[in-house]
Amino acid sequence: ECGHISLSDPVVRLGNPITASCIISWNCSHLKPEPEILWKLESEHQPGGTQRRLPDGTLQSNITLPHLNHTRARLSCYLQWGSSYLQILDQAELQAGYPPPTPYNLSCHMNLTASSLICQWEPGPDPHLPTNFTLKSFKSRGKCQTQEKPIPDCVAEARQNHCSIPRKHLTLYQTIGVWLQAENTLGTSLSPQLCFDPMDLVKLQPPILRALEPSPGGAPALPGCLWLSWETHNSSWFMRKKCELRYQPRLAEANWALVTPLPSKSLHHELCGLLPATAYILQMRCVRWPLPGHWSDWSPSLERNATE
Amino acid sequence: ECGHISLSDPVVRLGNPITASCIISWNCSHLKPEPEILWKLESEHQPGGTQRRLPDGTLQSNITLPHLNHTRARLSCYLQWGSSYLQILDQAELQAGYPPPTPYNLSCHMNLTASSLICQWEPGPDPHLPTNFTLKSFKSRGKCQTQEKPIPDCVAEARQNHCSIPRKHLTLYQTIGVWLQAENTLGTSLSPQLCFDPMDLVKLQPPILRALEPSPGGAPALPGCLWLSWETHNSSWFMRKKCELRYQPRLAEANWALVTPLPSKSLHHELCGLLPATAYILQMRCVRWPLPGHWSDWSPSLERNATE
Amino acid sequence: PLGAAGSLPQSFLLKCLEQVRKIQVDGALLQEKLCTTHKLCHPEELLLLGHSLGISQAPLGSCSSQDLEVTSCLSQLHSGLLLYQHLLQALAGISPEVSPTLDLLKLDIVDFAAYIWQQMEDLAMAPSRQPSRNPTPTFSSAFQRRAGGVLVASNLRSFLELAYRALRYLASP
Repeated sequence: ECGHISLSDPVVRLGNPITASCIISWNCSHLKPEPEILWKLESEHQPGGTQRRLPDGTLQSNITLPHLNHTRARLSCYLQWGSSYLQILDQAELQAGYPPPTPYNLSCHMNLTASSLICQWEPGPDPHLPTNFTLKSFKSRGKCQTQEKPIPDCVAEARQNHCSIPRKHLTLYQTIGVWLQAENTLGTSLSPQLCFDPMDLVKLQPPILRALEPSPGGAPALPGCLWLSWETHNSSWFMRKKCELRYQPRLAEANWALVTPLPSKSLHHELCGLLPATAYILQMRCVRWPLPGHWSDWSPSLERNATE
Repeated sequence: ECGHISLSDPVVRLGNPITASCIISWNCSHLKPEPEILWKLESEHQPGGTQRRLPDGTLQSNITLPHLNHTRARLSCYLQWGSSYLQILDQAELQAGYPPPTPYNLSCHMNLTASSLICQWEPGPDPHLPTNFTLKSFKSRGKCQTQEKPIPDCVAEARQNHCSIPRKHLTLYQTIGVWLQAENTLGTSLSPQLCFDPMDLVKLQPPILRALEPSPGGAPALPGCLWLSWETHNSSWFMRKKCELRYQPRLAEANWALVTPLPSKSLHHELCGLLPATAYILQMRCVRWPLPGHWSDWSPSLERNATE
Repeated sequence: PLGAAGSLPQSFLLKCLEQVRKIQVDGALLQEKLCTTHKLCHPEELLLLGHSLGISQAPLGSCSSQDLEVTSCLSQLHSGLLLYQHLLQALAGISPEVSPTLDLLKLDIVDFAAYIWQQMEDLAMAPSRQPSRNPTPTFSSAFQRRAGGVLVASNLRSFLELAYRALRYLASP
C-alpha cells in the first residue's frame, strides 16, 4: 500500500484532540529530493506534523489536531517533493460529537384503533453522531420490580422520536416496564423507567359531534338554543367513559364554557341559555372513566347558530 | 372430519359441467331418521344429488352441475334429518372462466430518463380468472434466432398491462427477443415474439420550448413574427436527433403548420409570416435521427402573440 | 492505410459514435460525483497513488489518424473497453452515492465492447480468441477505490476522445 492513515480514534468528542499517523511505503517515497508529508483537514493545511524515515525505509508522519471542531471532516495525507503537484496518498473520515444526552419526557399512550402502544420522547440536544433510540420493555406485575417476560426492542426510525409497540407484544391490564436507550459510538444513555398498565394510558379517538335541527314535532324552539348529538369511535365502544363539551360564541375574546360530565353518547342534547342568533363553536372530548386514561383530543369544531 | 366436499376440478370453463362429491363420516351421519344430503350453490338448492351409504358407514352424495355459469360460487353440502335445522358440513369455492386470450399489440419503447425498456400490451377479453402476465425476453444477435442469455422475467403487477425491464438486464445496441406470456389455471397463451435493439425503440422526452423577446438591439421587429428557443432533455444529450415544430393561430378550425426538420437545440429561432398581433399555439417534438427511434410526445403548448 | 474501412456499415459507425458520446456523459457524471461527494477533483493529485496501484492506460495507437488501421483499431478499442470494464468492476463498493453512476458507466462499456466484438465477428475481423485479461489492481480501501475512480475516469476520457476522432473519420463520407 502506497500510503495509509491510521487514527487514534475515528470518532472523538467535539473539541477533543485527535492523533493521526500517515505511513508511506518505500516505493512511493524514495524520491529526490526527500519528499515531505503534508496534512490537510478538508482543504486547510495543518502544520505540526513530525516526520521520520523508519528503519524499513517507510516514511511516517504523526500529527495531533488539538481540537477537532468539525462534526465531519476529511483528513488527507499528501506527499510533496520538488515542485511536483501535491500527491494525495490517503484520506480518513473524522467524526466528532457527544455521547447521547439522557432522553427525557418519555410518555406513552395506548391507541385502540391502531391497537398499539405509542411512546414518544424528547431526544435532548443533537449529539452530532448517528444515534439509535431503542424502546426497551418487559412484561411485569405490580410495580415492575421483576422482569416476567422481555418484549422485543422497538427501534425508532432515523430522526423519529416515537416508536409503536404492537398489540401482540403487549399484555393488557398488567404492568409493563418501559425505558428508552439512546446509543452512539461515544456512549449509551438510558431514560428513567416507566411502569404502567397500557390500558391505563388509553387515549380515545375524539368523539363525533353532529348538529341537529330543532325537534320537528316539538314545542316552538326557545331563543338562544341549539341541538346536537354525539358518539364515540367504535374502537372504544367497550369502555366506560365520560365526555365534556366546550363552546364559545364566535366573537373576539370569547371564553370557552364547559359542560361536564356528559355521557359518551347522546342522540339528542339541547343546549340553551346562549346568545340568540349568534354563531357558536362547539368541541367535545372524552376519557376512559372511572378507570384511568388520557383525555382524547378535542373533536373538530362544530359551528352552529343559536336560535333567534 | 365430519363432512368433506371433493371436486372434479376447482376451476372449470364458464358454462362447463362440474362434479362434486360430499362424504359424511359415520359419527356425523348415524342419525334417525336416515339423514339426507342436500346441495346448495350460493343459496340456491341444487336437486339431483345421488346418495348412498358406503360399506364403511360413511354417507356419500355425488352431484353434477351441468353448466357452471358463475365465475365465483360457493357450493355447500348440507345434512337434513327429521325436522331439524339444515346442517352445513362443508363448503367449496367454485371458479369458472376462460383460458387467457392471446395478448396482442405488444409494443415497447426505451425510456432514457428511467433507463428502462417499457413494454405494454392489450390483454384481450377478461378471462374472469386471476391471470399472470409475464414478459419473457432474452439477449440475442441479428434476428433473434438464438438465445444468447436469458433475461429475468418481468411479472406485471395485478391488473397492469405494462412492465419495465431495468437497464441492468438489458444489452443495448444488440437485439433482444421479447414476448408476453399470459397464464391462469385454465391455460397459457403467448403473444408473437418481437426482436429489436432497445435503443432503436428509444422514445425521447418532449423538448422544452421557450418564448423569446424580440432581439433587443436588433432592427425593429417585423410584424407577424415571434422568437423562440428550445432544447431537449439532457438524458438524450448524447443522441443525434431532429425535431419538428407545429404552430397554429388560436382561431376556430385553424390547422397546424409544420416546420421540419429542425435541429435539436436552438438558442434563437425566428418565425415570421404569421398573422400580425395574433395569438399562436406552438408545440415541438423530436426523434433520434438518422438512427431509428420513436417520436417524442409533443411538448406542452407554448402560447405567444405574433408582433403587430 | 484504411484497410477494411469501406466494409464497416454506416449504421455500425453511427451507433459506435452514439455509444462513445453516451459513455463520455457517464464518465463525466462519475468525475463530477467523485468531486462533489468526496472532494477528489484533480487526477494530477493522484498520479503517484495511481502508479503504485498499477492503473494503466489502454493503447489506441492503431486508431491515431496518421496510420489508422481499421481492424487493429477496432481490436484495440475492444481491448481497451474490456480493460476499463475490469477496472470499473474492481471499484465496486466505491461509495453509496457514486455506485449507481459507476454501475451505469460499466453497463454502457460492457455493451459497447460486446457491440464491437459482434460486428468484428460478423465481418470476420475478430481475432480467434477474446483478448487475455490484464491483471487488475486491488483497491484495499474506500479512499483507494474513490481515487482509482478519478484516475480511471480521467484515462477513459482521453481514450474516448481518441476513439471518437477515429470513428468520426471512418464515418465521414
